Amino acid sequence: MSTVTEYKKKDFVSDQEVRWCPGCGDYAILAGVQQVFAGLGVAKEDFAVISGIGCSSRFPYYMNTYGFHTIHGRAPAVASGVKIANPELDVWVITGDGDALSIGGNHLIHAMRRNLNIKVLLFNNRIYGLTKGQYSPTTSPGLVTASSPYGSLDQPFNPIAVALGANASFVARTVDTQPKHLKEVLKAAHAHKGFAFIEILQNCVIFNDKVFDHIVDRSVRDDRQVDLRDGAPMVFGKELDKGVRFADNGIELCAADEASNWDAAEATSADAMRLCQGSETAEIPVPIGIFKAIERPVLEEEIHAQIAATTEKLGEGTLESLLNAGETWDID
Amino acid sequence: MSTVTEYKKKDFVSDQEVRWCPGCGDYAILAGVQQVFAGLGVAKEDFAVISGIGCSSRFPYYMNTYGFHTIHGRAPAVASGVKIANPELDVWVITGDGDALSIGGNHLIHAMRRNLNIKVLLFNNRIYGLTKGQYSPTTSPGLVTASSPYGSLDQPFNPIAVALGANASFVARTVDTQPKHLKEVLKAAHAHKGFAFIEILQNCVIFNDKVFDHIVDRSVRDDRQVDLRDGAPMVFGKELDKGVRFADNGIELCAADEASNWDAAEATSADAMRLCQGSETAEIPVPIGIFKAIERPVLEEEIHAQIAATTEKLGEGTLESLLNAGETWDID
Amino acid sequence: MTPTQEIPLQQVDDVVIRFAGDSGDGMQLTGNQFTNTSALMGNDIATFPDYPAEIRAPVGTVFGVSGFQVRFSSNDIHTPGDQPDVLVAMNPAALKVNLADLKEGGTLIVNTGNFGDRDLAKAHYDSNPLDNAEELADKYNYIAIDLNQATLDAVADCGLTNKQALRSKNLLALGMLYYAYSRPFDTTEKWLATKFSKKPEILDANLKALHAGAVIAENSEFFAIKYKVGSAPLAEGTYRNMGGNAALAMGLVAGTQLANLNLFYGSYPITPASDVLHALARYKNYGVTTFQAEDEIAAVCSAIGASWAGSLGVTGTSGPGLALKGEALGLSVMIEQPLIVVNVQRAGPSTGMPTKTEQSDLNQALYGRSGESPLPIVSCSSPGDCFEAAIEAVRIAVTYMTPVILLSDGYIGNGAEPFLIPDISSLPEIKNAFAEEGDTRKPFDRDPKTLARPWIKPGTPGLEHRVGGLEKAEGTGNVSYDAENHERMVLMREAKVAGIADSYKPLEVFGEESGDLVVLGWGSTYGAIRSAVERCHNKGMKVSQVHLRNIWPLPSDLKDVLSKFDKVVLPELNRGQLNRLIRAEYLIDTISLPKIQGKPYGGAELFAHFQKILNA
Amino acid sequence: MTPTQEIPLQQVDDVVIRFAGDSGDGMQLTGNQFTNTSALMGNDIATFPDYPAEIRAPVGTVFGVSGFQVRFSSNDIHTPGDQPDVLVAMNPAALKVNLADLKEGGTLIVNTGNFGDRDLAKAHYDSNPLDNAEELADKYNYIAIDLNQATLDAVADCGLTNKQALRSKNLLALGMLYYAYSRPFDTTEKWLATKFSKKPEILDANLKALHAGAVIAENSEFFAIKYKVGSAPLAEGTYRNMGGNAALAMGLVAGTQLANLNLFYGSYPITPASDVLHALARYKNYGVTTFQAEDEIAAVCSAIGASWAGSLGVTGTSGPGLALKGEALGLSVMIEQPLIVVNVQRAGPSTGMPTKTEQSDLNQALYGRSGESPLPIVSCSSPGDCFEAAIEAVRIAVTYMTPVILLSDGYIGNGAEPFLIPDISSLPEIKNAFAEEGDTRKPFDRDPKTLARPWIKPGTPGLEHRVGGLEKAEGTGNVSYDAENHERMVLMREAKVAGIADSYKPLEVFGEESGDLVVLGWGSTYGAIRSAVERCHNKGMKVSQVHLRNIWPLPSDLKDVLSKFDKVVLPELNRGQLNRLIRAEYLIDTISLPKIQGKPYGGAELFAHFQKILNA
Ligand SMILES: Cc1ncc(C[n+]2csc(CCOP(=O)(O)OP(=O)(O)O)c2C)c(N)n1
Ligand SMILES: Cc1ncc(C[n+]2csc(CCOP(=O)(O)OP(=O)(O)O)c2C)c(N)n1
Ligand code: SF4
Ligand code: SF4
Ligand SMILES: [Mg+2]
Ligand SMILES: [Mg+2]
Repeated sequence: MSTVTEYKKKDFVSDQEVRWCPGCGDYAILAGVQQVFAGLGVAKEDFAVISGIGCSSRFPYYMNTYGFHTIHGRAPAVASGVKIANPELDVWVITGDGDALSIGGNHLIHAMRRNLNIKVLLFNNRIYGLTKGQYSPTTSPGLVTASSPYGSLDQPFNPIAVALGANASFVARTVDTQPKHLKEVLKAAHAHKGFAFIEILQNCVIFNDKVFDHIVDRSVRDDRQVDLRDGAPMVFGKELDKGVRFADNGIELCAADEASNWDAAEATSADAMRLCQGSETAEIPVPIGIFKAIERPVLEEEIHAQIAATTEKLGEGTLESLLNAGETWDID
Repeated sequence: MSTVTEYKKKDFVSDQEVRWCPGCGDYAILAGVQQVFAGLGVAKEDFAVISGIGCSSRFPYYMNTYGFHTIHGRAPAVASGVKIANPELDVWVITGDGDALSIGGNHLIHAMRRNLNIKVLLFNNRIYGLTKGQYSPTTSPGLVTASSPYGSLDQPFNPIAVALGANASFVARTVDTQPKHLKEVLKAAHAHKGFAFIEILQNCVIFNDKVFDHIVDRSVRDDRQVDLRDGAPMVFGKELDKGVRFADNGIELCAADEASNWDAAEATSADAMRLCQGSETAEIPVPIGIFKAIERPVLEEEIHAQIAATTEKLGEGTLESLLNAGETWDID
Repeated sequence: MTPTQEIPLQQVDDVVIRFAGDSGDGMQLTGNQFTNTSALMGNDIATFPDYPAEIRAPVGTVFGVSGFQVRFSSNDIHTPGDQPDVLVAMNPAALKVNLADLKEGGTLIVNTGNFGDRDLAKAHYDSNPLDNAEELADKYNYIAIDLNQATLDAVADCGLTNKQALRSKNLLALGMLYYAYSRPFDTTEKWLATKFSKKPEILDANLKALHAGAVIAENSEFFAIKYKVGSAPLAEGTYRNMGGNAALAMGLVAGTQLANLNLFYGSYPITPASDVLHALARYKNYGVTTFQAEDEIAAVCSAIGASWAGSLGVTGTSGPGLALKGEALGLSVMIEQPLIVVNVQRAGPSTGMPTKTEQSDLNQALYGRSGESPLPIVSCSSPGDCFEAAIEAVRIAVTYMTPVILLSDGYIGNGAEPFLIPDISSLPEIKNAFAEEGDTRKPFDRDPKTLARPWIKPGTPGLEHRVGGLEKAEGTGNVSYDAENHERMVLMREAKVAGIADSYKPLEVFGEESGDLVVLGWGSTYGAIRSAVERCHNKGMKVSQVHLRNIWPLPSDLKDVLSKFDKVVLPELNRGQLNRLIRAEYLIDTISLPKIQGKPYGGAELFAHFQKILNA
Repeated sequence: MTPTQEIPLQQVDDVVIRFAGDSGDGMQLTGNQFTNTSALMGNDIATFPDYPAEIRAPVGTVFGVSGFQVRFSSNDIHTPGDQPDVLVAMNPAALKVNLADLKEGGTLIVNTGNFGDRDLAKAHYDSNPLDNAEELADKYNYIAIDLNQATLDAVADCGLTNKQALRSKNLLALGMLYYAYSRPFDTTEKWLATKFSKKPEILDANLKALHAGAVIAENSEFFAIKYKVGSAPLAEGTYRNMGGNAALAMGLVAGTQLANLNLFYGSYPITPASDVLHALARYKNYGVTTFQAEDEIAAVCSAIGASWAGSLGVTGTSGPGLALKGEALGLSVMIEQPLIVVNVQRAGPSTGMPTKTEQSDLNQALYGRSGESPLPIVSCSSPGDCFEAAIEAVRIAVTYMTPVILLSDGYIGNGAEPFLIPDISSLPEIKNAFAEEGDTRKPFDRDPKTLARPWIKPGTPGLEHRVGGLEKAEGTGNVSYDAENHERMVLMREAKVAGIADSYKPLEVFGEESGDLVVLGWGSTYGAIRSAVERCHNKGMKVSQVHLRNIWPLPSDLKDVLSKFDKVVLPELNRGQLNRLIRAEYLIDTISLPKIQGKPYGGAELFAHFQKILNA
């Protein structure tokens, strides 16, 4: 593909009017992605941004790249076809908690399992935005919504745990309103060879306003989040003076210098599993950052290698060889 | 529901001819289930056995209970409706690795998340049997099948890990040819209040013969399996003289008396996650038994409690009250 | 504070008002208030909400315009009207989108407070359209008023921020129209009091704005005449204002009550069907369970499971969701158990225009499954009619042990009209035929009249058996690959569905039994066709109307009824889907009137078509 | 060891043999060997494999019977024949299921070695049907032989266990028939040598059994006459034996080669379509990628993605799987990109009878999507014809930028016939119209002739744009909720598909251009109709045949062609789905001949129908 001149963020801004509610967390994510794309050294025409249906899934319209606003829940399946057909494309999937985890759950976990080199950004606002506010598979029990007038009864998924169970090779979490962290995580995802899953905590001002405030609000953020960085100790707090460590097969708070080192490459993801499922209201901080990053075979590479090997062995097929294969006889 | 006289296995044998291949592992599972059902103290008419499509999914025809052979992948969704509509039924889902994890993956993980009191038996033969032998989402890479003439490239799911990621409240594994273990696990699943997921390693003599022999063959079984029992040490070997323990966030072999105790109730399932993903060919034995058993709210109970509470508050609705609710006016 | 009357009061029959503004301007709410007030005054009413796909599109954009049209009348009316008599435009975008529809000589109320340069730019106006005030005044009763400022003034002492205060401007506009059309305030006052019971300062501001609107209207003499619209000659009885989706939900509940069944509604949200889920979720004390499934397939499958377990399983969706349910519908046809699939249609194909209406899923309802899988189709003709149609769907599903598709659409689902609360005794009897312990019928034995099989639910001792999607042997229901059995079963399922037509009431013809033209319609075109046909009658044209409640199987008397007219015309909000069916069935050279613009037919529009056809 | 000829050798034209036994008895393999050998001898051939749903049903059961019928002829034939001349029944169940079909006077070979009490019980025989040997001998050339024992004897010195040895009994039966019909052994010998190259003792046993069969047949004088079937008057050229699913796969590959595209096949296994996936998985050196998706939805979506990325996306399935693809097909209609959906139909509804054939998905193909979503439908008429049909599907998809449904069915998918290898120069040109950097067309600008939009693939600099399932503005393809635009786009998509008919070759009428009766067919009924019509011609009846390659849009000359006949009859393996379409389109009072038994029409059966219709 072509070589790339430096881009500016604005090169990735399309001519379409943005149609999210004023104050929606999606704006910040859009800006972050546009900035990151500008700096990846990838030619603009080589980005393929693919989404399902939902507020979040309108994203491709606002990106001045190739974009495909598919149907509800199916973006990972479409993206799989795109990536296998043309591995040179830089394929990004934009999806919501309903799109990805409700109707699209199966495609998502299968894409994770197969480890295609695709990046999936899940905008988790714990609600169905576009259809006007029904509870989603990440909604906390008790929430009164349009479809749960007496309070939702469903137990939610933990998106990170689902991804670990499905053996996604890169699993991370970031926040709409933390642009620096967001961009770092996106860059790491891009650098990862294989499937990358990024949960982005996103605020829906209309139907689930402030749902993450107890974790992400400026006033509590430093004490309520611990940023997982591979090989680094799990420290947090404004002064990075607090730590988290594994002990007795559990997690506990500790001083910064006693914090366990985070190992994102641990193959079974057991520790990631332990970390991601803490209570959001307990004193142990909520982990963001990179839960997992391991290398394993990338499907589209394997496919094309097998094609190459077979072609090498059998020779390139032609119409001639196609028609005349097998046992034939002549009538004359 | 009615009180129950003691049943014999034959009471659960239907009048339909069994149509599996001679030697298929499904026969042994059928016999085990019939025996277990006979002893559960549940009236015959209260069993609802529901399946998708596949060799395994023909199971309901052979059970002399109410049975529903639905469509491919959808049994958990049908079963959810059955259980919510009539919580008094004892609902069992029979499915295969293709049915449950390929086309039906999403329904399965959502049923797990919701924690309906349903028992799911997944017959894992790592192949699509009924459609004549294509690789499935549990097939090991490299296998030559009808649809992978040059070897399958897909990385498989680990069904136990998927279930842990989706937060199933009961997760177990057993083996077609180990009737005692099979029956114990089925009984434990039945005793569990909530969703129970049981992976059953099952041999398909036609398309994937002996795929589990390195784990389940009589000659290696004792050394290649460790049975997870809640609260008991993880020991194995013919003389139960070998053990497994957690160490340094990994797993290692040890003497029986140094084996770690197994805790199936650990809420984050981190240890279960670590255990379930070992290599099948390494020296650490493959765990069977109960990986996880925790209590959490059961959806159909919550639903009916909410209905009861609302009815208590608003009074039982009648046609009268239905029609005349809201603001009305008279024309005369 | 009721304004005194100084200006002339004129009686009119029929008024159409359209409120248009930003999604955030509260236009739906304003329209609903006007509707409820008018309904309680005894007017006949019809409404047409038309809102954008975006939840809250950026302020001032053309695609963010939200409209609500209400028609109120002293006559019996059938549509929300063609051209509005009054247009309220809260900003330039609203003006741009709606002005062309306003009747010449109608009243145009424009909120000049939102016509700054940025507002104009957002609506892609090059110059301010209000600059041509004279032109506007020539053409309309043009009322330019800064509603923003007026609202700020009116609520100045409520202690609100400007932003909060401005939220009441819709009520100020409403007050103006209440004045002009002599509406009482009490309904809206009561509603506000409940809604803002915990926010007294907001309540106060809203009340002040509402009354200020009336005062301004009076003092400014914006309206040269005040209008009065008498009450409509509706049938005697008790009424309530009823939206289509709410009526449909109520009909489903009523149907299950009549059949002595619990209702299980498995659904996945989708516009414009979600409101059925929302409505049913509130009926917990009526034996209703709602299950928000992970997708449409799980939704229909859960409903199939619930029916198997002995509830009435219902699922609801819109077009693309119906496509996903096709495979499971085949299963339902095969196992012959009650199931209702509600499809509130929207404009397709694919995601299409989700907030716009269409009737283009009829083909899918008829044929969107593999194999020969006939099932009955029932359709709703107006918001209130959704109630009766839903009961009919329940009757058929339960009586004939069959899945039923119930077709509504966004236009009637979101619309509203006065609903005459029926006598309970007038509702049909519906018998659920559960097999009891000791029943000796085999699972696929059939009722000789309906050809329905028994409904045997798990938990019934002694009747254990298996069902499934494979072809089954007559009687036992065991799996069968026998060639003749398959043909017999296909024919049996076909005959069972065909036989449902025997249970229909005779078709009603509106107008003469024979004539030059019969208009055959289905679904939401009912009102527009009725208006147009009434107009034809007024002009002495020999035009009649036949409107289908049951689309499949077609009524047995339909062919006969149609044959008495020279021409058969079918207006549809699609490319002629019913038309194709009628042609194939009866080999009549029908005239199709397709319209596929995401919006309903108007009465005048159809009248013009009919005239042209008759003159051709 | 070729048996010497002592008994008379008679020339016959046309022979039908049916092999029937347990699923494990190797009947499919035996049939295939007979087929290949006969094909290589220059006979025309047609086959009909008919196997159970069970992979390996318990031995000896009726539902476990596997059958393979092969017809070979010195004439040009079109079906695998109605009644077999020879039936080989390997066990009681096979006899039970098949005997009724055997022609009176035909040859019945029964393996008496499998008629023990347990075998009889498994087939639910109360008494041994062979006890009436005389009756059998009266009616048939009845050959009772213990094939088990004969095989054990024949391979006694191969060092096999009894169980292994018995596996060769099918070859012994084959040898008998090779003798009776004067077939050479070399094709089968070669095949065995390859297959068992690593198991010499098995190879040896099989060869011994094959030859022993011939010897036994000769020595026993089981056959009073030996037959010879001359080579058929097939067109000159090189032939290969070709199964339908294999031909379809080959056609897809050829089509993409012609269009200079890579082929991406996303599929989920389902009977009887899986073999297309299996075949394509072997074409890796032809630029073919196969992707076994997690379900049918993912399969079609991956294909849509691949097309977007610049490959030809194809997906394949059978009825219930097509239902699942409906929503995505709507998307494909909306974004107007090439896509092929192969549907190898099976008997429905629902899971139905997966291994039986039917043509009952035509309605679903036409209408199984929400909204107005027309797309072209191409159909295959015979196993070999699948090749050409697939190329036609590629041509239409690529030329018109549209999804195409390609209909085959289990009967032709699993059947086989000699296939004349075409001249490459006779294959159509197909032009892929990718937009290149610098192209100034907008994404939804259209080719004035085809109305196709440009194919712009990601990776092309400067042409970045967005597509999706929402309605789009003419030209730009940006999202549009505009009423008039929607109607224009709906009409445009309709017109584009309708215009495809302009590219068809003129219809061929087999028989006179006018007459008493025209038989209009589509798909796999081709052969049976052709046989029946040939028979009509032989009897001087004025019957002609028109068979559709393209079902939608219908050929523009079809109405005209049909109008030249008094009667139009449509035989279909469904309840009249094409019939309904033809009636709606042309308002002709057609005669539907529906058959829905999971099995194909026979020529004689149809001939009888035609005769009756003409005499009515
Ligand atoms: C097949 C189908 N079913 C349902 C819908 C309706 N629908 C559109 S978006 C959506 C959920 C959106 O939620 P989420 O993915 O969380 O996105 P958000 O709007 O919150 O960003 C639903 C149910 C649809 N478009 N298509
Ligand atoms: C919608 C649909 N797609 C595909 C199929 C074909 N099909 C039937 S069973 C099956 C897979 C069976 O595999 P598994 O669940 O592992 O069961 P097994 O036969 O191995 O027990 C498939 C693909 C189908 N019946 N329906
Ligand atoms: S509804 Fe919520 S998620 Fe959607 S655009 Fe508005 S704020 Fe954002
Ligand atoms: S194919 Fe395999 S799984 Fe299916 S019945 Fe036969 S042995 Fe069992
Ligand atoms: Mg969301
Ligand atoms: Mg399997």
